[in-house]
Amino acid sequence: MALRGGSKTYTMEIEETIQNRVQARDAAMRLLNRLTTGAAVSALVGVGILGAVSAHTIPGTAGSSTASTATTSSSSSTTITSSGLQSSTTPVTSSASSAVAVSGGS
Amino acid sequence: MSKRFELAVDRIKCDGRGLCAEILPEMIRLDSWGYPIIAPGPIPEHLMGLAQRAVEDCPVLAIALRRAEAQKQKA
Amino acid sequence: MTDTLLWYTTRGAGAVSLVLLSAVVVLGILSVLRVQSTAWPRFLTAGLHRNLALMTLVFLALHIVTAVVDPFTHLGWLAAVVPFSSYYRTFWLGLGTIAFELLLAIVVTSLVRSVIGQVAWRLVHWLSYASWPVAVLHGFGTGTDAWSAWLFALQAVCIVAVLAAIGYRLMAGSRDPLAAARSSFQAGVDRREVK
Amino acid sequence: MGAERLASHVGRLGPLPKGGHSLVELLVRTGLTGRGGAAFPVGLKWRAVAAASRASAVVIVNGAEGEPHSKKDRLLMSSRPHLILDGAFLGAAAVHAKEIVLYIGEGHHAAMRSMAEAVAERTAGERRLIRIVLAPARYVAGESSATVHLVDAGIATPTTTPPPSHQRGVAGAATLVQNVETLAHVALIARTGAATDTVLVTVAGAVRTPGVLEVDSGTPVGEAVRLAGGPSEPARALLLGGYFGRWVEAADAWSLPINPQALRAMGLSLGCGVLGVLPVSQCPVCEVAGIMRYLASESSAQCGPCFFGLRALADACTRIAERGTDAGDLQRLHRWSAEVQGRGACKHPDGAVMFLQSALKTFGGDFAHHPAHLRRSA
Repeated sequence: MALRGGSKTYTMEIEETIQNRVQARDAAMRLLNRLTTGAAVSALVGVGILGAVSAHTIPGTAGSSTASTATTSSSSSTTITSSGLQSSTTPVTSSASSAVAVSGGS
Repeated sequence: MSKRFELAVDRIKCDGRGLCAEILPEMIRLDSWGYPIIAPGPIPEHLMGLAQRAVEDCPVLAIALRRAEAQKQKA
Repeated sequence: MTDTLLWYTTRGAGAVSLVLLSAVVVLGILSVLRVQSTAWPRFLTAGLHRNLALMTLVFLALHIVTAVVDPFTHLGWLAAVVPFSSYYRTFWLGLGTIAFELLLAIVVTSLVRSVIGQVAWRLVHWLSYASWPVAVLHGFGTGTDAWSAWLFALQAVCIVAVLAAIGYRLMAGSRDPLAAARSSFQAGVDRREVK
Repeated sequence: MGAERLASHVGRLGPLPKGGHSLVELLVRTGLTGRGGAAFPVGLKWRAVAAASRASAVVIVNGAEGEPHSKKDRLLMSSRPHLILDGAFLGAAAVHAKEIVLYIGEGHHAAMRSMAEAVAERTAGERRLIRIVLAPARYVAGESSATVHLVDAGIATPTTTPPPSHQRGVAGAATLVQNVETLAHVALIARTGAATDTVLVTVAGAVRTPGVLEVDSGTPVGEAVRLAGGPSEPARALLLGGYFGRWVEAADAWSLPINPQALRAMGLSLGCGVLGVLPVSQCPVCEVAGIMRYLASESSAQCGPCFFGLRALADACTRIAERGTDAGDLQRLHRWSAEVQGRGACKHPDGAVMFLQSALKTFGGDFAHHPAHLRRSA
């Protein structure tokens, strides 16, 4: 008899918690979608921002003309490793650009 | 009728991660120790999507869909 | 003009991919640790882990495609597939290729996990611990000039996050509540050597 | 009471008859059921293995006998080894097996020796088929998927079913796992063409001369207890079928027929043939608590519901035994036993839970009004 009564209240408990758990599931599913969309948007924005930062920190700064001349000059001499060429110019601008980096990052 | 499925748990693989019960509370609850208790019978049509999700999301591949008919023949 | 845009996109997408990949690794570890709360069920961790992993592939694709078509670097498609085959920064770029291919293997096996089985999937998934550091190294090596300061800051954050997660995992031990009892029982009924 | 030699075995019963397909149909007709505990119809099992065999089946002769009170399998192995081997060869022929594995409990030394000697007396062709494997002395080691797992991988733990062993067993081949007593019955049925009319039982507990008896099928339980010297003190209840069996009040128990089919029709089971007599001097609650503790400790810890569920049930039983009845614990016993049922890869949790449920039914009053004490079996 204890069993009858016990199991009955127990099933009622279950019915109630199912409702709560369904709601929790739906909320979490919505959260998952929002977080995923949010991540996608911020990643796209991130590409833009970081691309821009990268443009600013390129030696000789933002001027796209300078950058494109750099490309043409290097493409004419492919055998020379361009990394060596670029790194030699860094010391001049590095301290200034890292300051930009810090402010941009915050 | 022939497309009715039910959920089957591989009890040895199952290590009580509980994702299935979170995803499909309509049919799955956890016992006092965190292991799933599956409601008997075929999965209602409107829950099939979630059931599939529960199967795919199991971190240890311990839960599967199987034809409800096959079970009936056995029993 | 388009050349430089490509170049910037390559770098931006690369950095974003690294952040995403780190997030994926951290989420994967949190999954194993069974982290949860009422508002944050475990399937949310798993779902985010999967969604961000797929997203990482998309941004990596952007990173690679823009790098390959960029006339400045003269990479060619071969370099994107075969590690250490580029003239441009052979070693560091090769690392990127390796990291990408490992990641690809991890994602593809995850998509067909039910076909290849849990054991094979898990073996391949352990490669995450190889793919991520290789990707970080690739970032260090190819990050040019002052940009590297930016990248460095970003990478530092990623590295701290992932190392913290790994440390937490190592400290936590196995989260399978049956593991200890199971292995001690099996030790008692293991007759492999007698056979 | 040594082991019967081949010559006297053949002299007594005649040579091994041809079996094959007609024997399978004969077994189906006689309705012989397995004597290891599960009471699965033998003919149907053989038919299934034969169908899945592709001439590469394996026969496992199950002499693990992990049931704590059962002694009949080891007695049969140490006294009538050739009868068992006959059954095994008939089985191998019927299911087109390429191998016979004698799976013997590693503690059953006399049985082991007897079987090995009997094998040595057989022809070279027969000997080539046979391999002897020792079973760890654990309760689940005799479970059919565990026997297959030991032969296959060297670990006697149950594996996930389906597929059942008779479809995919040793090395993926169809495997016939059959208890030794069952095979002995087969050897007799093959010779006579009729159902056997005896049953082996182990009478244990509060009787004067506990031990193994061969009784005519249908003999009342009370008669078997009398043959075992009668109760050594007034009996309270009978545990029919071992630890996976059912409790029956002594007053109702004595008239029960020792016949697998008849008992099954009454919702009972002869199981592995253990008749355990519980005396009035012993507290049933404490006895049940002790057995539940044992069954919990014999879970192979592969399935959570079995490992944690049986442990929690044993804990609750022990609490009632030690500290007296608690309404909450009693309710938990009912709820958890319903929850655990059917949620293991093998039938271990089911067996334990059915044992407990039968105890709760038979000793309902004792569980409801248990004083605080714990009397282990004296």
